[in-house]
Amino acid sequence: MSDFDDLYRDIILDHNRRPRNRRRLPTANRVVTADNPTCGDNCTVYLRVEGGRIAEISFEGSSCAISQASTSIMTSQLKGKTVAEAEAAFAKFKNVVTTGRAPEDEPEQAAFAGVHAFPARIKCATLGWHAALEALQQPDQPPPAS
Amino acid sequence: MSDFDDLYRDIILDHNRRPRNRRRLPTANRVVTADNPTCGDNCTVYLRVEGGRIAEISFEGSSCAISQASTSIMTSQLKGKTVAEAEAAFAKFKNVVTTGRAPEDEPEQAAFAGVHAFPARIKCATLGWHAALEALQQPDQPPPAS
Amino acid sequence: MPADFSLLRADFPVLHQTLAGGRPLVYLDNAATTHKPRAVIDALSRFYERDNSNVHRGLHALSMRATDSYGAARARVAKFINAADPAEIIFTRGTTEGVNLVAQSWCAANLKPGDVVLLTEMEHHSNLVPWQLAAHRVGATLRFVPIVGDNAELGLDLDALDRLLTPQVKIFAFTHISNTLGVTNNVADLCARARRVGALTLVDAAQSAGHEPLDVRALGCDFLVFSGHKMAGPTGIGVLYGRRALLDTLPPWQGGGGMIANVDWQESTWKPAPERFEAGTPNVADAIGLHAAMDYLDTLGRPAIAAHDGTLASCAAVALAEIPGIRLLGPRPGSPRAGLVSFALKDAHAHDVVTFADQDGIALRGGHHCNQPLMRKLGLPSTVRASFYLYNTEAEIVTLAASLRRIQKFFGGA
Amino acid sequence: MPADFSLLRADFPVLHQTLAGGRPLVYLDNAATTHKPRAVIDALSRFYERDNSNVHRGLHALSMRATDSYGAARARVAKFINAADPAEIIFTRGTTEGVNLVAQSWCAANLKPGDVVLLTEMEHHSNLVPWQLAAHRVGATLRFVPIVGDNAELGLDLDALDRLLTPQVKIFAFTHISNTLGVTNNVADLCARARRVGALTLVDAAQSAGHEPLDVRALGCDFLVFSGHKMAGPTGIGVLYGRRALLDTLPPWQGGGGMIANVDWQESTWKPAPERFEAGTPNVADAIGLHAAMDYLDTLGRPAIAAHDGTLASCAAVALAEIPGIRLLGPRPGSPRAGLVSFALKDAHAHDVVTFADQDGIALRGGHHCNQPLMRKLGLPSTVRASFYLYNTEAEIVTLAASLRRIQKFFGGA
Ligand SMILES: Cc1ncc(COP(=O)(O)O)c(C=O)c1O
Ligand SMILES: Cc1ncc(COP(=O)(O)O)c(C=O)c1O
Repeated sequence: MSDFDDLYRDIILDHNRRPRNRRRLPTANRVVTADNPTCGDNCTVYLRVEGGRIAEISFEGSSCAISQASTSIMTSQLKGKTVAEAEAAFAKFKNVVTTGRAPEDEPEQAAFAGVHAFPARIKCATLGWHAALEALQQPDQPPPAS
Repeated sequence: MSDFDDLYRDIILDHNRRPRNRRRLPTANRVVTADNPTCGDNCTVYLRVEGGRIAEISFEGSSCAISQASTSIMTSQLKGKTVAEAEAAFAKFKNVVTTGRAPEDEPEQAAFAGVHAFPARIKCATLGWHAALEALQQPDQPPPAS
Repeated sequence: MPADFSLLRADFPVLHQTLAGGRPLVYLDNAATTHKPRAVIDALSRFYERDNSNVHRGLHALSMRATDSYGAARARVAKFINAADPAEIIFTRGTTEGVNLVAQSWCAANLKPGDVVLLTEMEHHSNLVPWQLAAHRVGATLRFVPIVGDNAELGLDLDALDRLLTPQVKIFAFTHISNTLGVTNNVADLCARARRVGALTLVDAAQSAGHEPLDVRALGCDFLVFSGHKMAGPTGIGVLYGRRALLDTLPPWQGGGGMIANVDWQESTWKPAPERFEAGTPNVADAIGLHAAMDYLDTLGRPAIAAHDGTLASCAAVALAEIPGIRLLGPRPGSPRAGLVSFALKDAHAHDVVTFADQDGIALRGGHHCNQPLMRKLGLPSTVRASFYLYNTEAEIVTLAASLRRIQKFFGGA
Repeated sequence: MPADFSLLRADFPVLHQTLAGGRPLVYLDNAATTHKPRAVIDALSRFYERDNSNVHRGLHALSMRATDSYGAARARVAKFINAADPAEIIFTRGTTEGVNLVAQSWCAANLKPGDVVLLTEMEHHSNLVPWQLAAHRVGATLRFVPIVGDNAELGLDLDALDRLLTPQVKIFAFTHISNTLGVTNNVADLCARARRVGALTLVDAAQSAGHEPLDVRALGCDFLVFSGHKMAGPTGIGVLYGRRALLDTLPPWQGGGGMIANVDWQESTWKPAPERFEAGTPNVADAIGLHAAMDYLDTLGRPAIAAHDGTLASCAAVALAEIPGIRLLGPRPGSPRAGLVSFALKDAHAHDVVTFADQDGIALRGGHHCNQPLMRKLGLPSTVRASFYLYNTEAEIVTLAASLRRIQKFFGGA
């Protein structure tokens, strides 16, 4: 089960069981829901962008361990970042999950290196990232209705 | 080429080269065109029915040797027949082309026994017959426009 | 005498492989597609090696052989489902195309604004989306027979069905066996109820055609559709059965070679069914492969296959019910069920379960099973499905149950 | 180096048979369907024996393999016709289904009463009847680019084309190679003319895809369709190419599993192309078989195949022109022609010719070749067609010519 153990590292299992920033964000000025039509999973990302920076970020949605964990880790990584920095972080992450090459300076991203052996799961690992990046492109919105 | 010689008996080649009753019938009171959509062939049969009998019969159309010959022979066989007699003759002919069993009393029909070895050609052999039998079921019509 | 099913595995080459890690393949994804016996694979090769030719329009030796074989496959399907006439059998790519054909051709000719198309809440997207497209086009309405019962025993609400069956209902399309729940509907009864209000019926037999005997005349349905690949046949071939009198009233759906009587520049006329609905060169080889599949199934006997698959599914339901944190859908463990089990684990998402089981060599399916609105109603994002066919064994259920226990521990633990 | 084509016959099992009467098979019905090399037949068996599974939705080993193979087949098609993106490749049952898909989906979204669909007089029923159905539905008009020239050298009237290309023309659909005449149209030129008035183009490449190189970007077409079975591939699979930007604007045609983004009871949303246009379980095995066929053709090299087929057809035209009472259609004997010869004998109807030739082991096609209105215009009830592919030889043409002479004598004699 080496591939498998590689896929589900402790750090992923931990973020799956106790996802960080998993909540609705009433003060968000950007909200995007990304769907994975292949499986029906979805992920809603809430952002509050202030002065070109991600002031606050959270997520909701139902999805698998890979997706939950990657979105959880993403929220902790993107907080405080500019748009350009977020895009760079995503580019790095995409590289990890498609090539399997783990960056030494990013242990949390490196945990996802095993995904590349499971091509059908790459979409799971990037679902939340896609939602966040799309939200960053949008104009400010009124806060989400409760 | 025994099957083949059996298919194209002299009598068939003769009727193909010199079809009998191949003309328009201006006095017809029944006209039916039968098509073979598979190949684009067609056959128009003209009948003048008087007192329940086929007083006159002719045909036109473009089709293969089997079809030309069987229609030619049909016209000579059906002339003077009642509807019931024509139906009986067709039943006999259909039996010849589907079973290959040649009736001794009908040398002209017997010539078509070879058709049964070429199932795709059975439609050719019966095209004119179908038109004639359909025409017999119809009410009288005005003579065909010239 | 029904065959000893465990001996049949020798007929299926795909089963005799070991996967990465040296584990034997435990294939439990039969509701998605089944494997093919040697007899079917060989029928395809044989056609291409001996008789390959186009059909219908040919008069040479190979073309006549191909035409005869294609016609024989059609006649075999008619016999397989007891249709009155081979002309009632239209070859399609699969279940989905069959539903689309009826939804587009029949609805265009018969559906008016205000008319109702009745479906059920347990339909596969393939028996739902085509009706959405067709109904929207003419301004007709879709209604749904609800599912009732607690989560462990879901079924159609027959009282609601009778209330929904108003004279506005022009057609009632429903599945024989739900691919998500494993529930079997009483087709003959549902057809009889529809007939009382003059509604036509279409039966989605995708999950039943390869498992149990079907008799369209006894069922009393107007249309019935299924897929070859879910019944030991090749991909790319399926069947639409339609009552002869009905088919002859339908306009064509696709135009092209083979379906025309006469073509002029601006207008054309059509051949009768089945040709009218088979435009272009048909999938000759796979129709012949399907013929071989039907022969294979009927040599075993469909009643024996149904008993085998149902028994395995019931065993699986009983074994799985013991696993902590599992939620089983469909008939209660212990009651009869079609050949599949659908379930959710409390701590593991369906995708993670399938990936884990795959590492144990077990092929499962996880997701919405093309049944998104139903999943939403059940409050489940997705389920895991184990589905059985004639080559599965009780030993494989033991392997499955052990794997699921480890999964539950892996994701639930700590 | 192009292979020695006579050695290739060993790759095609079907050619190595003797027919009733002990005659070897001389297969000259390649425009109807071609034979399949061992590599294609084996690719089908191998898929069913190793990787068989449903695609798209699966996460287990077999399903991932099947999904990868199906995706690789799509990418291979893109490369085969130099499409910019595999998403521009939609798998269909064949040419006919591809035309119907565009005619129904594109026309429903874009055609208004008074708009014109432009075709040519040399279209196969499969590139004519779908447009009749679609145009009638919206009240659009069909117009036809006429064929001019004497019977021995027929071609499109390009002056008439330019007159017909008014701004009302919304789409121009035409064949690359006529299956009845053997005429090759200059696709790039026709597309450029259409583009000048803003009309889209659909190219029917049924007769060219297996014979010569195709480059959709160099040709400048918007849609292009072809059939696997006419290019050494299996039956039941074909291709619709569509420009990406265009495909993404089209509504779906068939609904069902695999093509949806989100399904609700009353409404659904769609995935982008290609999935949007591939509802239901696709014909996975035959897409993989088509992949093997493309590899086979490109190992030989399509320029070499085109030269081989064209040379054989030219030789046949020259040889047949000598036969008393023959009337040859298409390019003059001696001019370049695509790989087929169509002709009529004065005293023998096409069906009788085909039946006679069949007794000599020669497979020909006789009839209207799905081109009824053209045959009417030419004043011919039917023609006989000999069509060539990579495994045909000059010796077979000698056999053909001898047989035709005997036929002419048999029916013309006395
Ligand atoms: C020019 C042309 N277009 C279309 C078709 C239809 O192809 P298919 O029957 O494979 O759909 C054919 C062949 O029959 C053809 O020759
Ligand atoms: C109940 C049911 N209906 C329809 C379908 C669609 O069948 P296909 O994808 O073969 O067209 C399936 C399987 O996917 C099914 O399980």
